[in-house]
Amino acid sequence: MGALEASVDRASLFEFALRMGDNTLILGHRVSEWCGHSPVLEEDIALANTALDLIGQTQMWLGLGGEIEGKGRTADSLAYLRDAAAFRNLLLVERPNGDFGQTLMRQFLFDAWHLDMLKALERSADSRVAEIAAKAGREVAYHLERSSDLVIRLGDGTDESHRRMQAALDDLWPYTGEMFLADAVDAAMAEAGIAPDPASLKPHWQAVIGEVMGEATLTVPDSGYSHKGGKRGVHTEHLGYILADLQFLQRAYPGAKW
Amino acid sequence: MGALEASVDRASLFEFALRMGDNTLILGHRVSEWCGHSPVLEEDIALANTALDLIGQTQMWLGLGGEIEGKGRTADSLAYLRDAAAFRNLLLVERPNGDFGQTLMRQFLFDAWHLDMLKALERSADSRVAEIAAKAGREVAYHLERSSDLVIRLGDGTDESHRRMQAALDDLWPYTGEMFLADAVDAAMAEAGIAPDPASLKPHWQAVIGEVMGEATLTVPDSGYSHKGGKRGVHTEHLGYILADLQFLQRAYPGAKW
Amino acid sequence: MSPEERAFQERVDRGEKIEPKEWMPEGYRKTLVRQIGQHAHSEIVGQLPEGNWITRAPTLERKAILLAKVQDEAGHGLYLYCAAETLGVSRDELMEKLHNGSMKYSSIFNYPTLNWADIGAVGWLVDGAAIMNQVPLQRTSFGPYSRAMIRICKEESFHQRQGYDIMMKMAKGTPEQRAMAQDALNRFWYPSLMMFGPSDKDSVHSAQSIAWKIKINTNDELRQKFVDQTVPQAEYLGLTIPDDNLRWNEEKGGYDFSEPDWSEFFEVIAGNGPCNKERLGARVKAWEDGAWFREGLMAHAEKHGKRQAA
Amino acid sequence: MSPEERAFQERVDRGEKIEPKEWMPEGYRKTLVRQIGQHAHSEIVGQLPEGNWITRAPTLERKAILLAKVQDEAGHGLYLYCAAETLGVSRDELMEKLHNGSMKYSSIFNYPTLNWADIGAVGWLVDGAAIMNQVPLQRTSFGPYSRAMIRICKEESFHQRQGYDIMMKMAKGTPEQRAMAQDALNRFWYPSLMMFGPSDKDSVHSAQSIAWKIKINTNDELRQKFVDQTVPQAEYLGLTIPDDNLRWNEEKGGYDFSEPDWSEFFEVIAGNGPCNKERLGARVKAWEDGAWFREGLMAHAEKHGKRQAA
Repeated sequence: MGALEASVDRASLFEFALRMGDNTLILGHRVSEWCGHSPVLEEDIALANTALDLIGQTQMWLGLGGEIEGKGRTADSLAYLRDAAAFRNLLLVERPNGDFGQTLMRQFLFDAWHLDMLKALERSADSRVAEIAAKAGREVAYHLERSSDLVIRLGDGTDESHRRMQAALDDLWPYTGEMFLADAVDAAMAEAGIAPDPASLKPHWQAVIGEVMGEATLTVPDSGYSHKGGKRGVHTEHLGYILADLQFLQRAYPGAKW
Repeated sequence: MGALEASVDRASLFEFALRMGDNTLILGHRVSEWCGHSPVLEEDIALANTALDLIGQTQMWLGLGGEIEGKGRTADSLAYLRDAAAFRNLLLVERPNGDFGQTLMRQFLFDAWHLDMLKALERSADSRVAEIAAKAGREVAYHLERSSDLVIRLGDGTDESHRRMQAALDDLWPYTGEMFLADAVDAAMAEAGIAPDPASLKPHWQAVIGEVMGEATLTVPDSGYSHKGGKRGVHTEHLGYILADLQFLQRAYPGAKW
Repeated sequence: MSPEERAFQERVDRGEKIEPKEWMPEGYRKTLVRQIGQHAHSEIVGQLPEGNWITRAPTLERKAILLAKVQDEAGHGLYLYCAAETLGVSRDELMEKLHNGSMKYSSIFNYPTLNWADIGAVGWLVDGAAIMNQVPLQRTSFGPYSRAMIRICKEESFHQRQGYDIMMKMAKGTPEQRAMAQDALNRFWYPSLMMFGPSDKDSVHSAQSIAWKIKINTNDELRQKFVDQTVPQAEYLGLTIPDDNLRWNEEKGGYDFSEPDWSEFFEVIAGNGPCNKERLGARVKAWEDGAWFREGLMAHAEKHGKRQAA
Repeated sequence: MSPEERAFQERVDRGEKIEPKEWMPEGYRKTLVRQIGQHAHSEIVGQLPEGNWITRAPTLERKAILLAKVQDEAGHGLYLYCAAETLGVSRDELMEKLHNGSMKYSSIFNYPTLNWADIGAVGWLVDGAAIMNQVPLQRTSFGPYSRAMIRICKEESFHQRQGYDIMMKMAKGTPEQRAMAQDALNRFWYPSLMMFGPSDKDSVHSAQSIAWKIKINTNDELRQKFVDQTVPQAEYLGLTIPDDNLRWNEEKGGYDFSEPDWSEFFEVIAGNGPCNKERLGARVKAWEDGAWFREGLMAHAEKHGKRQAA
C-alpha cells in the first residue's frame, strides 16, 4: 500500500475520497430531511435507512480521505469544517427534495451510477478503496432495487404520478452528465487503477436508465446539456444553506465533544 | 444617566435592550427572506425597506445593550454570536413567513404593538432609550400605516384574500398574548420609568386591532390561549434554523473582518 | 357478567394470552384499539421532534445513531398498527382519526426540541418514561400487543442508553454544553412526569383496564418508579432536577416530588401546547402531499395484477 | 427614408430628446421597448442572486447595505417599467413576456452567488459593467429613458463602490477571505465581459440603434473600457484576473485580453446557464403565488370606488 501511495498522487486520491464521501454526505442530508414527512410509514423507514447507509459510507470515505491527507483531519472535521467551495459532491445530490417524486428520481439516477461506480471500485488497486466499495455496494444494491422499483411503479401508475415522475426526470436530467465527466483527478485515478474512468460507466448506466424508464413508461430526455462544477467545488446556491444547518453546532462550539 | 443606571438593575436593562433588538433582528430577517419573491414590485421595495429599518433599529438596540452590559460586546457580536436560548424576541416574529397574507398579518400585529411601545419609550427615564424610540417610532409609524392599510384591503378584497387573511389572523393570534405579559425584567423597567408595564399597552392595541379588523371585515379570535417563552429564551423550533443562516459566516470564520 | 365474560376474565386472570380471533368483550377491544392506536400515533408523531435535529446532529456518528433511532420509531409504529389491525381496524382508519383530531398521540411530542441536549433528554427522560409504561405491558393480556411490546422494549432501552450518553457528554462538556443539558432537563422534566397521566385513583376506567391486564400498574406507581430511577441518574450527571420539593422519603422508600402542573397538561391535550398545531399539521401535510404517491402505487398494482391475469 | 423619418433622424442628430407622445419610427419604438423592458427585467431578476446572501450577510451593516441595494434595484425596475409604459406597453404585458420566456434579462444573473465575496464581485464587476453600458445611455435620444438612466447611474455608482469595498475587505482579510475573493473574481470575470454582448461589428441592428442614439457605443468599445478600468482595480486588490493573455498594449493604449467563451454565452442565453431555470422559476412562482394578493387589492379598489360613488 505504501508503494501504491507513492505511485499515485496523494492529493488526487484525497480528492477522490472527498468526492465519494461528499456525495453520500450531502445526499444523506437531503434524504434525512424527509424523516417523519414522507407519504407512507414504509417510506419513512426506508428513507431513514437509506440516509443511515449514506452517512455510514460518508464516515468510511471521509475517514479514508483524512488518512490519505495525513494532516490529522477526521471524517467529522472534513464533514463539519469545510465551507462549500471545498466540497466535491455532484450537483445532483444537492438538488432540493421537491416533491417525493423528485426525491425518488434523484435517488434512482444517483443509485444507478453509484452501484456501477462501487462495483468498479471493488476491483480497485487500493485495497482500502476496494474494501469500502464492497461494503457500500451491498447497501447500494438494495437502494437501487428500491428506487428503480418505485420509479417504475409511479411512472406506470396514475396520470398524475406519471406526470410528476416525468417532470422530475426532465428537471434532474441536466444534472446527470456530471457523473461521467473526467478531469485530472479522474485521469490519475484511472491511470493508477484505483478508480474507473468516469466515462466508462456511462453505457451501462444509460442501459439501466433506459430499461427502467421503459418499464416506467417515462421518456428519457434527449437534451445533452450538463450542469457541472460540483467535483471542483463550484456548487449551486443550495449547498451553502445545507452546510449552515449541517455544520451549525460544530461551528458555534468549536472544539466541544459531543 | 450614571445615576439612573445605578438605580436600575443593569442586567434588567440589558435584557430589555435585547428584547427590543432581537424582535427587530428576527423580524427583519424574516421579512428579508421575501426579497425578490413578493407578489408585486412595490412590495419588493416596501419589504426591503421595512427589513432595512428593522435592521437599523437592531443596530441601535443591540448597540445600547452592549454598552449597558459593558463587556465589550457590540451589536454585531450580540446578533451573530448568541445561540437561540440567549435570544429574547417574541415568538411571533420568528413564525415562518407562510403566504404573503401571513407575513402581512404578522407585520400588522407586531407593528401595532411596536408603535405603542416606542411611543411609550419616547418618554423613557433613560434618554438613550428615548432617543432610539423616537427615531424608530417614525419608521414604525409608517410600517403600521402600510400594514394596516393592506390588511384592510385584503380582508375586504376577494373571498380568497379574505379567507387567507382570516386564516393568518387565526394562526398568529395565539402568539400575540406574549407581548403583554410581564416578568421581573418588565417590572424593574416599569418601576424605574424606563419602559411601560407591558399590560398597559394592551387596551390601545386591542382597540387598533379591533378597528382595523372591523374595516377589514375580519373576525378577531376570542381564544385566550397564549404561546410564550421567547422573552426568557424558550423559543420555537424555527429560531435555530434562522440563526444557522444568519450567523453562518461569523461562526465559520471567527474574528474575520467583513 | 355474562358467562362468556366470566370465562374471558378467568383466562386473563390465569395469565393466558388472548388472540385476535378469540372472543373478547367489546369494551376490551375498543380500549385496546384506542390504546394501541394512540401508542402507534405517538411513535409516528414522535419522529418529528427528533427529526428536527437530524440535519444538525453534531457528528456523523450522532447523526447515524439518531437516524437509526427515528427509523426504529417508525418501525414501532408499524408493529403497533399491525397489532391494532388484528382487532379489525385498518391503519388508514386510524390515521384518519389521528388527522381529524379524534385520536390523540402522546402530549410530550407537543414540546419543541430546542437544543442538541434535548435529543439526549428525549432519549433519557421520554424514552425512559415510555419504557416504564411499556415494560409491564409486555405481560399484557392481548397476544399481539404483548409481542409488539417485547420487541419495542428491547429497542427502547437501547435508545434510552443512547440518550443518557448524549446527556453525559453534554453535562461533562463545555460550560455551554452543560447549560444546554440543564436547560433540556428543566424543560423536559415535568412533561415527562405528565407522560404517566393524571393520578388514576378515582378512575373506574383504569380499574377495568387493570382487571383486563391492558393496564398493569397505576399511573402514580409508574411515576414514582420513574422519579426514583431518574433522580440518581441526574445526580450522576451533576444536573439539578427543577423541583425544590424533591427529597428522599425514607419511610416510603422513594422520593417525594412536586406534581406537574396538570392545567398545562389539559391545555396541551386540548390542543394548546407549544407545537400541537405544527406536529399535527406536519403529519396531515405529509399525508395529503403523499396522496398521489399512494394512489400511483395502487394504480400500478391494479394494472399489473390485470396484466398478469391477462 | 420618409420625410417624417428624416425629420426624426435630424432631431436625434441634433441631440434633441424624443418624448413619448411625439412621432417615432415603429422600429425605434420596438427596439426601445425591448431594450428598456429587458433592462427592467434584469433589475428585477437581479434581486435574486444578491437576495441569496441577505439572510447570511456577515454584519448588520453589510446586511443593511445589501438590503438598501436590493431595494434600489427594485426601484430601478420600477423607473424602467414606467419608461417603457410611456411607449404604450404595460408592466403586466412585459412581465408576461418575461415569464413566458419571450423576453430576456441579463444573462449574468443566471450565475450563482456562492460565497460572500460574490456580493462584492457583483457590485464591483457586474454593476461596473452595467454602469459602463448605462452612463452613455444618459444621453440616449428617448427622454424618459434618458431621465431614468440619470437616476439609475447615480445609485449604481454608489453600489459599485460598496461592492469594491467588500472586495477590499475580503482581499485584505484572512487567507480564507482572500481565497473567496479570488474565487469570486475567477467566476465573475468572463460573465462580466459577456455583459457587453458579442462583438457587434457586423450587426446591422447595432448600427441602426447607434444612429437612433439608443445605443451609444459599440459592445467592443465598452468592453475594452471596462477591462482598462478594472485591471488596475484588481491589481490594487492584489487579485489575479483569470486571463493568461492579459497584458498592456502600449500601442493601443489599452489591455489585450482573452475573449470570453461565446459558446457559453449562447448556451446561457438559450436557457442552459447554471441558474436560468431557478431564476425564472422563482419569478414565475412569486407572480403566481401572488395572484390572490393582486386580485384582492383590485377587488377592494373596485368595492371602495363603488361605495364612495354610492
